[in-house]
Amino acid sequence: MDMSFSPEHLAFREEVRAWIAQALPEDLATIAKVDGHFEHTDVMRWHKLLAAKGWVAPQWPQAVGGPGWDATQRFIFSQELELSGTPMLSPFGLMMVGPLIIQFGSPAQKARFLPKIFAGEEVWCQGYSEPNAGSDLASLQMRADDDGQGNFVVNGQKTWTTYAQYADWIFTLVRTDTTSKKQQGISFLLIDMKTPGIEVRPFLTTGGTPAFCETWFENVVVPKENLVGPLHGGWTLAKALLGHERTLIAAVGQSSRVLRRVKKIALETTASGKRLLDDPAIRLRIAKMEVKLRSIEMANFRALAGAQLGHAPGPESSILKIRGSEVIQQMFELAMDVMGPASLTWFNEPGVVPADQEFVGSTFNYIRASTIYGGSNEIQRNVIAKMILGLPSK
Amino acid sequence: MDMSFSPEHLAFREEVRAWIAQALPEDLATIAKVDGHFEHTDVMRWHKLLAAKGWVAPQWPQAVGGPGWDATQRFIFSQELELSGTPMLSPFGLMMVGPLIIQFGSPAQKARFLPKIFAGEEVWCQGYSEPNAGSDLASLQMRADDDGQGNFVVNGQKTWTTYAQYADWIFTLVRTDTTSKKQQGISFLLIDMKTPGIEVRPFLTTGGTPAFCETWFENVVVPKENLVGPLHGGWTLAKALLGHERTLIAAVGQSSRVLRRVKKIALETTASGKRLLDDPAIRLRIAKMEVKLRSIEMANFRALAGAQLGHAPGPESSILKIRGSEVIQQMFELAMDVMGPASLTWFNEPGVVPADQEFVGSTFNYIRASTIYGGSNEIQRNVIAKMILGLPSK
Amino acid sequence: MDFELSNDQKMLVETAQTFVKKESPIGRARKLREDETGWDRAAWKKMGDLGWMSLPFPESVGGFGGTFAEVLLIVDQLGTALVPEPFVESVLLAGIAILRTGTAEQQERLLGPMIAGDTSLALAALERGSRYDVTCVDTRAEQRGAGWALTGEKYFVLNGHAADHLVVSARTSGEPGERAGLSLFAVAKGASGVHTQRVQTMDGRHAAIVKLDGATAELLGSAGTAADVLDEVMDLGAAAACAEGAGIMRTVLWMTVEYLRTREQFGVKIGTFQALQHRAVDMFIETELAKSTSILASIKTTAPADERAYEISKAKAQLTASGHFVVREGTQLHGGIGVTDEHDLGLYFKRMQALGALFGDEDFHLQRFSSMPQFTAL
Amino acid sequence: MDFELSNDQKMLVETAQTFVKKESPIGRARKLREDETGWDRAAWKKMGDLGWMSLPFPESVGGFGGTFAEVLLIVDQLGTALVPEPFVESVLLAGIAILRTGTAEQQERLLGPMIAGDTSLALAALERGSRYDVTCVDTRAEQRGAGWALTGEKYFVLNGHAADHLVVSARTSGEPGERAGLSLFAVAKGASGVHTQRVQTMDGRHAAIVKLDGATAELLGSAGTAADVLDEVMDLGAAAACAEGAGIMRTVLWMTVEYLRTREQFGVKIGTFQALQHRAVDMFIETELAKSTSILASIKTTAPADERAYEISKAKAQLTASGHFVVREGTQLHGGIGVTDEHDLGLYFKRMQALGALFGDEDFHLQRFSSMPQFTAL
Repeated sequence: MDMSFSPEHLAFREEVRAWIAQALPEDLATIAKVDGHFEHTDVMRWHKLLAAKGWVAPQWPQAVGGPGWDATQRFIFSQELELSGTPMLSPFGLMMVGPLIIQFGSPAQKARFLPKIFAGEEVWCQGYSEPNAGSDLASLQMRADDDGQGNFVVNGQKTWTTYAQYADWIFTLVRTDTTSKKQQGISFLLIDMKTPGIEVRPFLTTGGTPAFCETWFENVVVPKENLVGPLHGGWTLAKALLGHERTLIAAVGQSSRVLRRVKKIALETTASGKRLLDDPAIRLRIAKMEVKLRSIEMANFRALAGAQLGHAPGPESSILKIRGSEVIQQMFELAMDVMGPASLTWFNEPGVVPADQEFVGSTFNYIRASTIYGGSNEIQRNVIAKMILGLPSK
Repeated sequence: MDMSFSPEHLAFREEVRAWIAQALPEDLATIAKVDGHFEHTDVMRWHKLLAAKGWVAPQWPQAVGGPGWDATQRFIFSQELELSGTPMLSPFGLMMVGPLIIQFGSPAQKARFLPKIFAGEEVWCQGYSEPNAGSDLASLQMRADDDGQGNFVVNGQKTWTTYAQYADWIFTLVRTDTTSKKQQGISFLLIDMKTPGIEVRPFLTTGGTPAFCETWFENVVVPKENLVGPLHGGWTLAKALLGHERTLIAAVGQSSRVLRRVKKIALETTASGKRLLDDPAIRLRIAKMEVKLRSIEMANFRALAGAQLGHAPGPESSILKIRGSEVIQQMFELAMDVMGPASLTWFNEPGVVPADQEFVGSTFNYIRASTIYGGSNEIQRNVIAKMILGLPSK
Repeated sequence: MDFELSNDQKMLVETAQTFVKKESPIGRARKLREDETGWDRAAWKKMGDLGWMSLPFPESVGGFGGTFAEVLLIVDQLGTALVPEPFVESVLLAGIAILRTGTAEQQERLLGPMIAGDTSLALAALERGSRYDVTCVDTRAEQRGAGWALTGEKYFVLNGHAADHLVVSARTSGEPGERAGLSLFAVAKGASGVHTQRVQTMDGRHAAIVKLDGATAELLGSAGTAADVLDEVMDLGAAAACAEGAGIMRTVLWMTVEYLRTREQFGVKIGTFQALQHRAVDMFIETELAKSTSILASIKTTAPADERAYEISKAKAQLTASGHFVVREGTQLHGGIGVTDEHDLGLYFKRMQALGALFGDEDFHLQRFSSMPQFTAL
Repeated sequence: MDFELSNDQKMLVETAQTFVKKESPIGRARKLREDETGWDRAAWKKMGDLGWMSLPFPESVGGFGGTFAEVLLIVDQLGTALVPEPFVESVLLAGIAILRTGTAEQQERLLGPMIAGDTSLALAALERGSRYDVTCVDTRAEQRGAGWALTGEKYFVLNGHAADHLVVSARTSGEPGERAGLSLFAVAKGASGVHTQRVQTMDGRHAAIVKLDGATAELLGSAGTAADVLDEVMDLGAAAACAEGAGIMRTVLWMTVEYLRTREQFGVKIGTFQALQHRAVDMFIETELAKSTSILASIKTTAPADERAYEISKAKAQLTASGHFVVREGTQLHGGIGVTDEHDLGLYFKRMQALGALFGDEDFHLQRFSSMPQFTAL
């Protein structure tokens, strides 16, 4: 058992760090330093810089542009990005539809879509959830009917289509067979967002940022060549996606940043003339969060080391999403408490609170979604109860 | 709104306190002082003293020996008993079968049983649970068959028959009709423990004390006159029992005693030469428990004030069992932590730890049962979800 | 022991319920988030007409002569729809501070119009770095002719952007942290030397950072003795947070229960899922416990100072823990919809967060009461 | 990064699993609760024959030359059946203390027979009122001829009732709380001036209160410099608690899952109830997290002292919180049967409680690492 990185991996980490430090444009670095909010254009600038370096799609095979890293390198890279606070790239192309096209797409689809995802020339969003199909995704109702002329005609509504307002393409789960059982009549369809009949309405999260959209489809004509995988076989693709890069979802890097920020605030903030970090109650709460974070980090290391050896993800990796999302929420709760009354600042002029505290409140609100999206923690617990603990269903 | 007791109630409290101080025998007072363990004989000595004073059955009507107190007086009395650490009386006669006989019993049953319960001349235990009927009480299988000669013949097994080894009588739920639906074939039957065919085997709790028994019945002949309420109508009696004196089950008095004990230990214990109570982490944990206790106490006050005015117990009273039992557990967890390594003492000679810390470990273990017995907290939550929140069943 | 409301109190509650339902359903709070003031003078006037601001004040200044308990009954109801008018700020914070310290003339002049709903008030007690400690005051007061001049900065003054008068704490002597030397002053809106920066708060309301640069002020009461009054009004603020929080929790609880009763997934109402049922029950339990301690806080507002502090600290600690639990669980049980700005749940979530952070957070109150002699009086 | 076991380590684990299964299923721990010693010399000898006690010691004293990691792999397995022999006490506490301080002759004489399973050892480091602070030592050592005489009292000395030799901390100079002046001594069983009172502990084991009244002792190493060694062995004890706790949690988790799978109420397996399922999942999560930090603790046993302390404190804090959660939830999910002495669950529950209270509880470790410079090195 050994927790240290090999010399090669340490050298790689240095290389990544050095590159980020020089490649990140100054205006983005300024935002990163205070954990500020990045606009879509910022994200795409950073995407393109990473693409130019060849580092934008670490999990892709080398044949389609991946850097050929091992699991540890991917982990190191991801952690360095998180720790440095660079813009989080949109996962929909790189992490979601990209890998699915690689696994299930036709050669033509690969040639058509992958280079543009890689280069950041086409932005993707996800069309899974519907107003009445959230946790119960298999209940989705958006229809794609064969028009007999080589097209599907799509009608319905998707919701939680994150950043659809910026997207060129959307990947969707649609019902192509309304007669068979829930999961069985679903297909995986790519839709050009410029197609007539699509309407996007962004709405605000409680964090005050326009992250989510509702998207309506009315007689949207989609060529059949945009079907990925077999007709009525979309559920298999949806499930395959869940298996991708489980070890990266614990948000350990992001939580580490918040913990560091919390300590910084507690060092800078005074109460009755004393540093807040010297307040035993605050210090113990921070310590307790550091313990929790360390335990997830270790669980993450174990999963990673297993992946490095080619093992399938063990049970330890299934807990990462649940606890990782809970811990990042608790980190922000703590950050709010440490800020005290000033934590209530809400999109004010600079100077009301120190710059690095400005966006804590917004993220504190938005981060409540972390235990809901990507399969709510309740669904995750159902799955673990059944699949790992072997508990019976009724 | 007013939290103060009336002058009459204050005077009553003084009377109770003064009486307890002089009536409690010295050897019992010594045990009470250190929250020690009372033997069955101790409990019955105290029962008889209270009976002689006329205070043993506060919740009984005056016609059968009750003192005629109002709800506040009953509360004050109960709290004073708990705070003074006097032996907790066996509830099975006074609080459980007694009120049921008063409500449902025949005149002959009342005359036969109530005076002996009151006087402490007959000790009772409860025969409800069976090995396969715990939370699911309606699944009970112990049979009482009509022998055609004026008797039931009882066969089966009861478990968790607390202190059955000391009991003269047991009140049981038995199946008198095996053909009808679960709840409907159950009757409420009183059985003399001296009847041939009854075998009692006490077993230890994790606290190291013999509180529970298994009790077997083999062809036990019980005269039909011992049936209380209608034949096959026992479920109604069982439910009626649950409604009795809900406001007294929050264990506020007991928790208050433990909190006081915890503070005392923290004042007496030193770590690195300093009083443990001056350790901020310990102090905050104690403070947090005091907050929790105060909130239950207030909820209890509200329920009590409502009862005083003749209101049916409101929703606030339904939470008392759940949180009261959780808080008493947490109090003992805290007591253990405050004692530190010394908390591990287990039935040693005097002097290993201070006398008032001697039994903390035993009770800490036994008290895990508080969230299980009397209807587990899971069952309680099911009931609240349905009855108060109106959440749907499948 | 009696927790029943009197008939008068019941009527007051009913009036408040009607007001909330007819005049100020939650949509109004939502809409006023976009407003520069964040609240509405017409509604304020109506509250004045209803006599609510008069409740705790003596008849001598046009008050009703009631108790804080009545005020808090109103506050609880206002919490159910997040009514944004500066009721607590004007009545319990600045108002009581003026009542305790001001001359008869000052009381009449400053409180009268507020009671009528024509003006509003604000208390400027805290500064950067004082967190919840009212003695941590750096702002200095110097006598200037018959009046006083204040210099310093007051931080996150609730309703400070709109108030017609600020009640400002400043030092006439002593150093930050000392109780002696604290004084209260009335500062009129737009007085010379006052620079008010409006700041938006998470709960959709507004506050101010008030820079005082030799600002013209009038002394309230006698110099140097304001610490006890500051303690009292902070305790009243905490008790009000308990009351408002109780209203919020009740609302969020039943909103969530309703969602569980109606939302379908997997072909059934999600309220049939036992894991969600049990969590809803825990929300119910916390709501009831916080309600119970909110009653405690209400009763103890008039207790002697040490008992008041001891008990209100416990209540506020409970409110903060329970309140956060309820709104956070409520959000989770709502799923995605609960983290959209469109859903009302988020408004309650944010206001609850504010109530937790105001008038002392959980740690502050746990530390406060556990440092008092009562804590170890066994 | 590599968390795989080597082949040798895997074999070790398998041997330990076989031992537990064949020689020491949980029933043995249950039975030995009634025994005066609380453990069995034949089993101890067998453990010696298996070479387990030799693992961390150098070949010069008859050791195997392995690392603490191997010892902890064994401890984890022993936890699954609560094997009661004084393995940690003899090897990691007293054994390493002797290894670090003793002369070659002392090492050979004191460690050799222990490694063979012929004798056992105990560390007497704590006193009444020292809680978890190894510097809080009142016991005094005075030179008496060629040897030393110790006077004082050692409290809750694990295996102190049975050990052939005690390793005792005492002051050769300085005052309680100071690091300088702490020395370690070997005291033979039954040496003059030693009065041993056996005390029973909750987990069915035994310890001793050792009164030293001018007790005959031999100095280990040089006088006054034992503080660092005491820190190290306490950290090793904490790491062992993490390992044993991981074994316990795993056992309780699957015992509970099995109960949920088989116990019927209301006509169905209770494992079908979603609320119970989710709680079992949280037990699983805590078990995995504690296992992860137990690996961390194991790896850090050989790190530089400050890093070792920082990381082991985190692991022990996690162990204590997770461990209590798992055994308490396990009890609740078992219902009534879980609070009977007849059920094995209670044995695990009690041992877990002991592991939480030994070698520093959660608060101790949180305070320790959060007071270290690393905590604020941002």
